[in-house]
Amino acid sequence: MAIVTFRDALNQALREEMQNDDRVFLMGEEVAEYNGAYKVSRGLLDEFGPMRVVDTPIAELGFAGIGVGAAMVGLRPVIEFMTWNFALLAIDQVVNAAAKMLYMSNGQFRMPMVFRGPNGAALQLSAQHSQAWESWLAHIPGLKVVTPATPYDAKGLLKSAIRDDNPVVFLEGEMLYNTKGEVPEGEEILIPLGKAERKREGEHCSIIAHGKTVLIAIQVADALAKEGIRIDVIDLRTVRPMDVDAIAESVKKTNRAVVVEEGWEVCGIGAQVVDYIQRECFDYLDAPVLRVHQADVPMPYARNLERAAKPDAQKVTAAVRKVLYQE
Amino acid sequence: MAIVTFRDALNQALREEMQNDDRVFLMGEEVAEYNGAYKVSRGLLDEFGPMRVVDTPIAELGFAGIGVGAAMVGLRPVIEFMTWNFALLAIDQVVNAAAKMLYMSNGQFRMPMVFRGPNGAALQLSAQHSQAWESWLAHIPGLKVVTPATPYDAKGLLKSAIRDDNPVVFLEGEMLYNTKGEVPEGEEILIPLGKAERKREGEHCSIIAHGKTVLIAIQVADALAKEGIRIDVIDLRTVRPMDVDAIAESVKKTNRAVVVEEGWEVCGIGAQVVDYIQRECFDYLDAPVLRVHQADVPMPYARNLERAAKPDAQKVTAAVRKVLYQE
Amino acid sequence: MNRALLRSMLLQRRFEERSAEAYALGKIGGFCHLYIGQEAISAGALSVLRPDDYVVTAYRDHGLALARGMTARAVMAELFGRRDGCAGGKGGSMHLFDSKLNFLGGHGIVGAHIPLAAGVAFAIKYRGGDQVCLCFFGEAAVNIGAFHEALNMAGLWKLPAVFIIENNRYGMGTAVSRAMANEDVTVRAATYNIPGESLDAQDVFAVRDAISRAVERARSNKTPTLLEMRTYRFMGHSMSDAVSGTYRTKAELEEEMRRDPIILLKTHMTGAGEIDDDAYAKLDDEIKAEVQDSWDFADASPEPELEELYANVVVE
Amino acid sequence: MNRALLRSMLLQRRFEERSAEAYALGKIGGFCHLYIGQEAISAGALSVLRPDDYVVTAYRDHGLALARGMTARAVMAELFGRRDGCAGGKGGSMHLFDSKLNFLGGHGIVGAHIPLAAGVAFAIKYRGGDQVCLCFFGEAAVNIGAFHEALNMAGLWKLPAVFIIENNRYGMGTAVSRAMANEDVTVRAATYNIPGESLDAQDVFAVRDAISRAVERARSNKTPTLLEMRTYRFMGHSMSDAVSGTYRTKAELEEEMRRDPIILLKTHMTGAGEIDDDAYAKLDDEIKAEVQDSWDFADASPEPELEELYANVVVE
Ligand SMILES: Cc1ncc(C[n+]2csc(CCOP(=O)(O)OP(=O)(O)O)c2C)c(N)n1
Ligand SMILES: Cc1ncc(C[n+]2csc(CCOP(=O)(O)OP(=O)(O)O)c2C)c(N)n1
Ligand SMILES: [Mg+2]
Ligand SMILES: [Mg+2]
Repeated sequence: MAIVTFRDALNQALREEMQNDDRVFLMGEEVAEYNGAYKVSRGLLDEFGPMRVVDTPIAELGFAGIGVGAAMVGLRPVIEFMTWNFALLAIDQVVNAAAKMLYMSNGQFRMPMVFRGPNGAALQLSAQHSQAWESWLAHIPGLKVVTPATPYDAKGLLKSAIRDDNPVVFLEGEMLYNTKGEVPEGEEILIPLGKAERKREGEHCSIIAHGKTVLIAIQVADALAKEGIRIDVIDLRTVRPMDVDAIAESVKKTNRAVVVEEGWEVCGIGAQVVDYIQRECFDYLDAPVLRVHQADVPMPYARNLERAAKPDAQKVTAAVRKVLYQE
Repeated sequence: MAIVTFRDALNQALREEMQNDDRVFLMGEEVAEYNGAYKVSRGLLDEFGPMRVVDTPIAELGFAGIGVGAAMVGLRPVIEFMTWNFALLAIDQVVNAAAKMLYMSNGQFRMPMVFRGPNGAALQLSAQHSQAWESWLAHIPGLKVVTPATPYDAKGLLKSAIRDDNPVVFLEGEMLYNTKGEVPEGEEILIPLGKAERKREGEHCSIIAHGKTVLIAIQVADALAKEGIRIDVIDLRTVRPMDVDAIAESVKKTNRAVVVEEGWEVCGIGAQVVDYIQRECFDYLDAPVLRVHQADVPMPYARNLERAAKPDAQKVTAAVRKVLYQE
Repeated sequence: MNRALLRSMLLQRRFEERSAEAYALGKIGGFCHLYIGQEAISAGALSVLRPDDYVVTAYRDHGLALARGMTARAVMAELFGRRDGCAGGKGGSMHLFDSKLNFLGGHGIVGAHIPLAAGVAFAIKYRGGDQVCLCFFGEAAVNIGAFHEALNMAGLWKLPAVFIIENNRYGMGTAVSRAMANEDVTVRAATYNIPGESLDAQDVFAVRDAISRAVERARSNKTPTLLEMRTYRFMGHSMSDAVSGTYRTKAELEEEMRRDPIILLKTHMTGAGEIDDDAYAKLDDEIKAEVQDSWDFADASPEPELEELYANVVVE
Repeated sequence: MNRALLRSMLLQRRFEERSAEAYALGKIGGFCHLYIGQEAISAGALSVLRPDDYVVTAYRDHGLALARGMTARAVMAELFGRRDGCAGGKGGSMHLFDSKLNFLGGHGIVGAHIPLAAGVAFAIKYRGGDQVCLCFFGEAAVNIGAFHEALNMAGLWKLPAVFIIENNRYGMGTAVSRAMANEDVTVRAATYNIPGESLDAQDVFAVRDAISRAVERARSNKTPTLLEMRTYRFMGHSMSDAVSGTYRTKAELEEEMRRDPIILLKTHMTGAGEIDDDAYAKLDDEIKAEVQDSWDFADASPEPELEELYANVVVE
């Protein structure tokens, strides 16, 4: 099996879907001649030309809206935000136009489009460039919100997102682009949106994670396995709609859960997962569900402060021990 | 005691603070010559003149940023969004500039400013004009987020917000403007931000609410009291920082809770309240905490659909009965 | 042709008058922005279009929807929030849609639909078509970022769109001069390197002419255009706004109402012998009956089923 | 005076060269945008200001911070993420701040600080002061909505701000002509009804002159100005971007580097007998020592205390 990076898996997904369907186009800052700020679109301009791989001015609100307009009349835009930090400027188009058009028009205008780009903190990019927006986006009816953790999932989910007739928000962990994993060649990979996947099996505690933090969860599970603590790692993959059944099934088995996310605490994804768990598994829980998330502060620049602000294996391990009443 | 409307209570707060401190000014669309789209600023132009009560073009991003700039050099802007729906266009300034400036500058630049305006659904304003943004805003470190329910609280909290040295988001339920309540005259009302208030006392179940939904909670509590069901109504008043102690104290007494909000379910304020409760009161809970919120759909226009979409006394009562295992 | 223009304008006028009445009776709720006074723009502009062209506008959309060919029934039922409305009662006054007529809304956030129009025009060019997209918005929308970003890309990429400023001199209660550093639309067109023109839009022929030129440029050269249509709204901004008194004087209103676009057209047609008072009265009666019919139809149309609440949130 | 300009420009140059080195060594992290090639703008413009004037810029802020009088030590320590940095290590390269020098950042979202400058100018006018606010941004920021909204309000309300486009011909890898429908800045100034001027900003005297005129207009008439400073960046967009090869040719780069603003000034001064090679070398050595000192200082400065993580989120 081929080992490819997360970046190249996304590139494959884009290429294949653009080959399959000439209504699909990619638009955003530096996606064409520069091959993408993070090189996700490498080679696409050469293959598909400037009408289908379109460099824009710095105008997030404008080009997101151009995507919405093009989708209204049947194209299938993939709008790249250079990072989701800048997408705040375009969020009105995502929320008030894309997410609501189908409903307001009573089904007349579909929004077969994807908004994608890197999300979450990288390294030392400071407060304005280190934000994870999944809880905001998951809040909005009309959207689907996808957060892949592995190259395989990235490819299979992006292809499904492009084929979906709804506006899909696709969040790519900026730190994941260089990670590698198996992605079979010559095989159509399509992963349904809205389905979680168990990434490790265990019965002592569930860790529920998505995106980049799945890698932390796996790391913790593998380390604790050596102590005989077996963790069920549930990778949500899609945070809207969320696979409540998969969460409930896991927690009913393990009776304990830790929820991990990159974003801030208040009204985060973890809060919603906790809400589902206490409603679905109230009589099964042996301990309060704990959460691990970014410190409740804007991201600082200094290396040591940034490290202290981010969720990591140590913090997740501590939370697991706590729900196991081990500390 | 004087009975005044929520609108006039806000107007009093603005007037008093503008009289107290000439660094305070009000800026927004139609705030001056038109006396405010919702007449909150009635009479202020006449009293304070066009430099302190400033009509803007339709340019939410721009005038929010003007507020930030003015705050950086020591003025105390009150920025009115005609409604918070339009504030999505300015959210980058709220989140990336106002909320982070103090932190990024390591304390050098304070943001003594208020972003205020009507929030949440009114009547039949459809999908783009009927949104409640408190969970988004509560997510952001660096902000304070205030959601008054009564004229008294509106006045006391807005005065405190204007005096606060942090960027305060002040959310006024659009349906509350005409509601009336007691507001003593000739007395300085200052309510600390971050403190909840018990609006009804009871020991059978807690209802935790904020903003407009506090009125529903009170209505339900008063109706159920006739059946001998006594409800503890906790009005959060400020959703960031949230008064976790008040919530925990109430739930430890009642052992049951319902959380009500105007906004959508996923990652809503209620999810965060649930998270706090299950962490703080795990051994006290006799039933899962239930939530009442807007239906998970964009707001429809038709009267019957809109009614069905909104939280109301009937839905809250049903949730209370459910946590009491009465249905 | 002129009769068709007159009919369209009169239908819009009578429809809006009855909308105001229905609003007062509580049959229409929420925000309701009437088009009275601006009918020469919708009638003139859309008379130039082909069925496969596109139209997108803001919340002040009743007149344009009718001019594009939506039935009074479908629009009135939508305003009443009923099942037979053009959006099943889900959109309401500000969000009229008809995919069959390429009528793309009805949008409530000022300026936000301007990029949408650029996107539609992008799609036309992408597919190699020769349609155009007409985009209508108020003069106050010119001050918002979305206008600037969309116009720049339209100019840069040569997109077949016509951007139409309906300058009725006020954005809610704010006169143009209190909101815009420079009111000259030709400078603004130059900013984006596209043709621009300003015209008296109470004259339906002037509207037709300007739109014809712009549409032709878009079809054949993929050149966008920015047009300023100088008009006036005869009613308040929305139903809750007084017609005059606060931000504009009664005298100004009366002065402007003397240039009622319908009267201007009627006068012209009378002069040309195309219509007389009897024929006009007959047409008006016909139209009034049509509007009454739409009212009856809307009133009889049931509310949406409650299950509709959860329908069309996403495509399953 | 000319010596002070030369000193400022040379300090910025040497500082940035060492920043690049420190970045390669991993002492600086994250994004780091160097100012090399554009130093005549910062030096010329800020030489005109009074201490009570204000300066605000984007992420490419090292040169302006130094030109405004921040010490190399405070800036370098910030880049190193250390306790003695101008923002205690919390801001980093893109977010330099100094309240005592009225240096208002260092902002990372393209265009977002342009309204801030209008707000500062609003505050000046509010208080009846005669200060000005200088706002610097790249030419690519002109295409974003924030620019449009802020300039309109600045023009409308006559705010004492000078908006300075540092046109280095590329926004990341995008040449101006691929992003802007009309590159002519004078048209853009006219759009907002304010004076506008375009100039060769590799010539520090031209910068000084234009800024002097603009500042004078702002101080005495509260008139904003839009200036285009034609310049070139000699390095990549940020440390991860190649200096040339993808979006611009080596030949173009070399051509532009022949108009190095420091060499131009030195040549002028040499011609005027204000400096000779020895004096220049001596100045350069002095500056190199100063930058070395800032490096040593930054290197020795401790990391922030861990409790700092939770400090200054809100004012208690
Ligand atoms: C972004 C945004 N800000 C504010 C509003 C509230 N609002 C609705 S219409 C309007 C005035 C618009 O004036 P103009 O663009 O001239 O159009 P007109 O109503 O005159 O047709 C305002 C301020 C809004 N809908 N969207
Ligand atoms: C709103 C926004 N979009 C995109 C980016 C990413 N970005 C950072 S700098 C830059 C190019 C800006 O070019 P220009 O304004 O010309 O300034 P220069 O870097 O040339 O000094 C881009 C696209 C950003 N920071 N903010
Ligand atoms: Mg108008
Ligand atoms: Mg540039």
